[in-house]
Amino acid sequence: MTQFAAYTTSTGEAFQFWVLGTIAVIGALCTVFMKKAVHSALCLAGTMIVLAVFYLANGAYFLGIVQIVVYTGAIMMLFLFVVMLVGVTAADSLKETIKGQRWLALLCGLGFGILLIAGIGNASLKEFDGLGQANANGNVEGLAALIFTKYVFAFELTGALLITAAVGAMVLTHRERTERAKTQRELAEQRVREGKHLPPLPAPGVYARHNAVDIAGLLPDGTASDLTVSKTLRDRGQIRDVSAQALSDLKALEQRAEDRLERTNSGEGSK
Amino acid sequence: MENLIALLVAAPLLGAAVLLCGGRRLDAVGHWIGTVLAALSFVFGAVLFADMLGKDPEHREMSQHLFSWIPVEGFQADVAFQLDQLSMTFVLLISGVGSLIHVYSIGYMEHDERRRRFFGYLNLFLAAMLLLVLADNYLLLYVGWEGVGLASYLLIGFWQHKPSAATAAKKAFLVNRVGDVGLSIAIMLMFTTFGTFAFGPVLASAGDSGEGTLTAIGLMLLLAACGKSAQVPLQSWLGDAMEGPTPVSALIHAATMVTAGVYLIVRSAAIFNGAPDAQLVTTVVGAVTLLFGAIVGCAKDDIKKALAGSTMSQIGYMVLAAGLGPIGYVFAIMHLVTHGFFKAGLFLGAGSVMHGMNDEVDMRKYGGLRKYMPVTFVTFGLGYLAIIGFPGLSGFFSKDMIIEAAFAKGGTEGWILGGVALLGAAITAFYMTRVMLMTFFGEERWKSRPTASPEEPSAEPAAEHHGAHAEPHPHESPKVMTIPMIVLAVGSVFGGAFFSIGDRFVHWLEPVTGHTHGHPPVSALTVTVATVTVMVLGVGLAYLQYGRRPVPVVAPRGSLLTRAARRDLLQDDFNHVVLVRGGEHLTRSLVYVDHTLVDGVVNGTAASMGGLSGRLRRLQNGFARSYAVSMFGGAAVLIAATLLMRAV
Amino acid sequence: MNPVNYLYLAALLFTIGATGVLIRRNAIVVFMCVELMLNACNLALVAFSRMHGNLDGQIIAFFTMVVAAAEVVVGLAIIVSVFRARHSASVDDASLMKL
Amino acid sequence: MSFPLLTATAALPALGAIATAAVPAAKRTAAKWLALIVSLATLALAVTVLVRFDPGGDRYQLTESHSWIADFGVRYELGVDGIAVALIALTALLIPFIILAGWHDADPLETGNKRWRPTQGFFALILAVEAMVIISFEATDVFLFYIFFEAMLIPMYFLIGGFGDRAHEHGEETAATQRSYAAVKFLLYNLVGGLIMLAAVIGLYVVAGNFSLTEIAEARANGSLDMATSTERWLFLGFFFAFAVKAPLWPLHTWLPNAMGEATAPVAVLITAVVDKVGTFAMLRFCLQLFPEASTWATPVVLVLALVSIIYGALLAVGQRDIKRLVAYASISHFGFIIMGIFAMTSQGQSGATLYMVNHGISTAALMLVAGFLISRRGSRLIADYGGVQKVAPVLAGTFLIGGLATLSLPGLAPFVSEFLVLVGTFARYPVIGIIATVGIVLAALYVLVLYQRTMTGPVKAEVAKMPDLRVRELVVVAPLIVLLVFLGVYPKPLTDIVNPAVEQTMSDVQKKDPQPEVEAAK
Repeated sequence: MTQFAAYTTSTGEAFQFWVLGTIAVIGALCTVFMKKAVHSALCLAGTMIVLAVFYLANGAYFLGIVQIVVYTGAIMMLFLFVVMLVGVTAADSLKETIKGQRWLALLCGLGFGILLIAGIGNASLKEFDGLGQANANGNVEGLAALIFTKYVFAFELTGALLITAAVGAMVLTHRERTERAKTQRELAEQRVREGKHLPPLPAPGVYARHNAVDIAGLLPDGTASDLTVSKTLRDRGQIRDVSAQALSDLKALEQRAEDRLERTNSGEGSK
Repeated sequence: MENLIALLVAAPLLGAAVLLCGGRRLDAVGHWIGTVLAALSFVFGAVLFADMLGKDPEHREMSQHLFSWIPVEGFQADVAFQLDQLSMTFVLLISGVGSLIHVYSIGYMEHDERRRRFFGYLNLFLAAMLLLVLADNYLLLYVGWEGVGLASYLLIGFWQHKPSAATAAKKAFLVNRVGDVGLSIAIMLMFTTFGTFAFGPVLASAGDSGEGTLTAIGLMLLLAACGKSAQVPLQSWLGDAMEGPTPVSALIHAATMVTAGVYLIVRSAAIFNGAPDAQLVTTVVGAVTLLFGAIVGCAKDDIKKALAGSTMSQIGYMVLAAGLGPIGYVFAIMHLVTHGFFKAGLFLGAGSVMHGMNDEVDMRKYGGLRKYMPVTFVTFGLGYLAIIGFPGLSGFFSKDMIIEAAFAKGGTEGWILGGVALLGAAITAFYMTRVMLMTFFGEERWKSRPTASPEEPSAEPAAEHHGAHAEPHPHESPKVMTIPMIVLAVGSVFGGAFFSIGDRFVHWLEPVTGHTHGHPPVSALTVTVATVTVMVLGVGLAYLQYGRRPVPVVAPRGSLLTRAARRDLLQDDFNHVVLVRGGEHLTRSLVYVDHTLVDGVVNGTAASMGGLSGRLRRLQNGFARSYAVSMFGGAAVLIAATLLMRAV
Repeated sequence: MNPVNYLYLAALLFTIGATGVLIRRNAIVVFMCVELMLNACNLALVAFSRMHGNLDGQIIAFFTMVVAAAEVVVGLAIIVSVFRARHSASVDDASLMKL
Repeated sequence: MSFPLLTATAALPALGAIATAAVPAAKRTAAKWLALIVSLATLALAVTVLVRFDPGGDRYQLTESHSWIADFGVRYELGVDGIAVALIALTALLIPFIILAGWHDADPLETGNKRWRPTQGFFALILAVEAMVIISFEATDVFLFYIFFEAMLIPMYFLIGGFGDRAHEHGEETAATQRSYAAVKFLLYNLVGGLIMLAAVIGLYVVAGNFSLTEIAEARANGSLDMATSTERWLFLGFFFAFAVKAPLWPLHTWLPNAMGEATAPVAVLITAVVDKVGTFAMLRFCLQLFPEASTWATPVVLVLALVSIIYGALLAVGQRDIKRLVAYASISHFGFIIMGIFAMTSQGQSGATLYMVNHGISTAALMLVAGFLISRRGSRLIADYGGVQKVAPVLAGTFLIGGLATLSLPGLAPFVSEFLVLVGTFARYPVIGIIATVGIVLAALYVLVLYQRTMTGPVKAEVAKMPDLRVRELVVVAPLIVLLVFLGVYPKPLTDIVNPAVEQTMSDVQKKDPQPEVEAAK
């Protein structure tokens, strides 16, 4: 097996490579070209899982597992979490704003890729030792032996790095309150002073067909009032503009109700 | 006794320093301080002269070493004086005539509020001029040389508020500077040739050097002499220099400073003796100037400018004589001395006339003044007779000797030079008679002057005191002015005879300059007769033109030559067109070049860098993605480079 | 099949990821693309490890993962705080650095 | 260890600068007096250096040497030869006059702002420049020299850009624009020169292994340090370029007229009489000593450039309409003479060049400071705005004339001695160049006399009719300078005695002998 691995692999692995490799590439492309961040994240997760399989196939059992647990499990979930925070439904426009950026990017990518592949092709990588010997005592044990001897210093450093990163993330996202919080009374006074909307904000979905948070309530004249939607959604531009639809829905509802009433009436009448 | 030499220079220098730094509180006595110190210098000179006469003629040279001036490796310049017979002659002439003119100026400048300063400048001039003739090396001579130039500049431009005076002063200095360049190059040549520029060693070893070097030095010295002595082609400043007060014209631009060129040539006799080509050029310059000055003198109506032309012409004689070599040196100096007497006298006389005539300088507005100014008339007349070479008077002896020596040069040159000198004598007689007749004889044209007298641009400022518009009342000048004139007249009458009888002057100077007796192709008597004949011819011609006929108040148009001569034979026009205009264009275009080209290259570089970075700045659009593209592209290029390196 | 193909795949994924970084404006997606690039590298490292028959490549890949994790944590924190301040996750909006 | 006299001479004005800058805003006059006293004390120290210096002694005297950046062989090494002593004395001499002449140049226009202290800044900057210039003259370590050579740009930049003439013929706004243009131009030119020099300094270190002038020069002389010909030439060019910008040599000169035109007269004097001298001094000290072969190699080109500077500067001076720019172009012409004298490679030329540096400093100071007094009275730098000043202010006109006459090197005044030595020295080796250079003499007379004629003579213009004559303070500034001009013109021996041995050593560095006269004159 070891000898064999020196220049080729089993047919099974080849089959697996071609199938999963294609999936990985497709996943990667989808990551790049999907409009919604959440789709991108899911595609990326797919690619990562494929890669985990490849790790396993390459004898890196520990990494394969870690890839799934840490990457796909933790990091990608973190991504998804942030995506949710930022707005899951917001779709990016893929229209380019910087002049020439896309073409330059594609050109560079193409050139880079070709050069990279040419470089690999150029390199004399005929030797293929295989990991049989290295993994003889088990992959994890082998890694551990290396990590805690040869790479112990780097390992310690990564530990420090992780802690620092954790602290950093906390510092970055944590907002220190610099002034005393305003009391209810002060807020009320401020509202009076500014002459703005004095009563409490209306609840969303008032007079609407449903009371979803992202749907503006309707004023008595039938127009939507943005005030009814929470500020975060407003800022994100995620207000679902329902006034027209709601009205038509309302009309349809009335129509239906009338129809039924008529039917009932006629029914009654026919009866 | 040697220690007195420095005092010769020191006395007037002290006067200059005291008068110029002393300020207003010396105004009342300034002129006396100046005069006394000038006279003191003359007294020192006289004492030294008496001492010198008492010595053996071969050992009369005295020297005084003051201090080492510029000691640099291989280059020693000392402040040291040398007083020999040649210097002595000059010392007496300068301090003597200088003192007389100081006295005269007391009267002449009486009404000028800046009289103290005037005397300070005069003293400065005396100091510089004495330094010039007493220096024992060329570099110190150069100091005196430029010093007199400065004094001349200050005095010509004394009435600075007149733009014409300021311009004339500047012109004089500049033209002199051109000559000075010649002197400095000559000194440099001496330094590289002989390793020194002290008179003694240079002149003693002049013979050891090649003729080419000597010719070069000689020509450069001649250039210097041309500048200082107003010889063609650097003569243009002298006429304008008449803007200065008349005593200045008498002292500096007639008697002393302008003859410094002759001194230089005679002093450098050893060099010229070894350079026949330079001598030839010198004689040609002298001859040309002689005629040039004479012709200009005939056409000028301004009495001072006419006399200036005459000065130029007479110095031409001297330069001609100096160029003749050992046969002429002594006569050059002799004519220089006699010329110093009679020309100074003539100028002082002219000043006296102007003093009595509300500073009018146009001879056409004079006439018949002999009745009003008898003393001036007589002294001026004696000077006149001396300059035209009336037999027995000083000019007769000295000029005759020069003409003789010119003939004695031999060959065709001798004939040409002698002929030119003779012709010059005739013209001299003509223009001087013209001056004489127009000024002192004939009808009194100043009376017929229209009341609204044209304000001459060159009218001297003392006119303000007299009232320029009033009809002049000619009157004799005060004693303080006439006495110097009388003294000078005596000198111009008897000087020549005193020097010539028994060849006194020749014997006096011979140890310094050397002397060879020339043998003219015709007898000396023939030359003398010829000289007197042409003189009489000139006088007669002038009498016919100006004595017999009334002189028009407004100058007639005149012939082409007259008109050209009025404009200094168009030399100024040439200068103006070629040098002044050309220079203006050159400097203006250079200013443009400096601004646009030299500066432009730099500014252009800066601007293109600015433009380039302005364009590059657009790459810095602030979009991280753009930067990322360039990073990525850079990475691609790096890979490409690595691959290429591997491939190669 | 020659295992070098893994390297080609890694190169391809890396290039795709890099292009994505350049093209996408949404910071989160850009970040994902960076992750993709890192993963491509890891794949290459693992393949190298196999080629050379030692585990050093895997160690490096492991460290890469750690660093990637730290980076994601900090990066996402930055994105969140930028989003809070500017109400946008577009990298183009943070172009204040230009003159 | 003896008292570090050289360090003290440089440190005193530096400390004075700090102290002056720290004077409170309200005590403006105290700052002026402080600066003046410090500069006078520095002068006293400089005179001590002059006295302690023994012309017949070692080449470098009063030396101090301390390790500074040991890793790179940079040492704090000071030492003076005759040339440096003369220039230190010149610097220390001129600064009190500059301070006194600029007494009111930096008075604030309105005194409302309590923290506004331009006066303190002005005088502190002048003292700072003095300190840096003095230490540049003293440094015998190339790196040390380089640092101060460059650092003096900073105070100069502020002096040029920050303080202009109070009145300006084009109004305050234009003046400010032109001033900052001039300051930036000054800075950029000199920085470019300095950067190129920095490369050469590093190159020298790479070749020689240390920065010590004495060590390198010695090693060069006894052959233990061998430089490839091309290396030496490149290094020479690097050094020379910086010095030629500073000097300034045509065609690198255009910053000077701007800087001198826009700065106040005392600062202009500081530029041309003091700071620029570092350039010519450094040519003599560094270029010739460190790179003798390359200096000989470059001589023809340098001489031609110097010649062009002489003629070109003089011609442009003739064409100027602005008094200060005229003086600036005249200075360019004079710097041409200095550089010509240095590269003529004769004793006379180099002695003359050194004397020229001193004399030019004094004569330009005299002319420029009087010009500054004149300008401050009328509020215009244009020649055409003046006329007939002589009648109104005779003392001013007289001193102006003497300054001008010194500029045209009239015999009897100091510059003549040096100019003639330079000409003779050049002529001895390069007759044609020497002869062409004499044209510069005529042109000098032209620009000086034209300037004098247009400003001082002629009818009195209405604007100058009320012009006061020189005040006592101004007279105190000008009179000593004039006395010095006359004294050094008549008796330059004290100066030549100091300078000559140093010049002889430089001559032996470049292994040149004076040309011998054709004929051994009979003594």
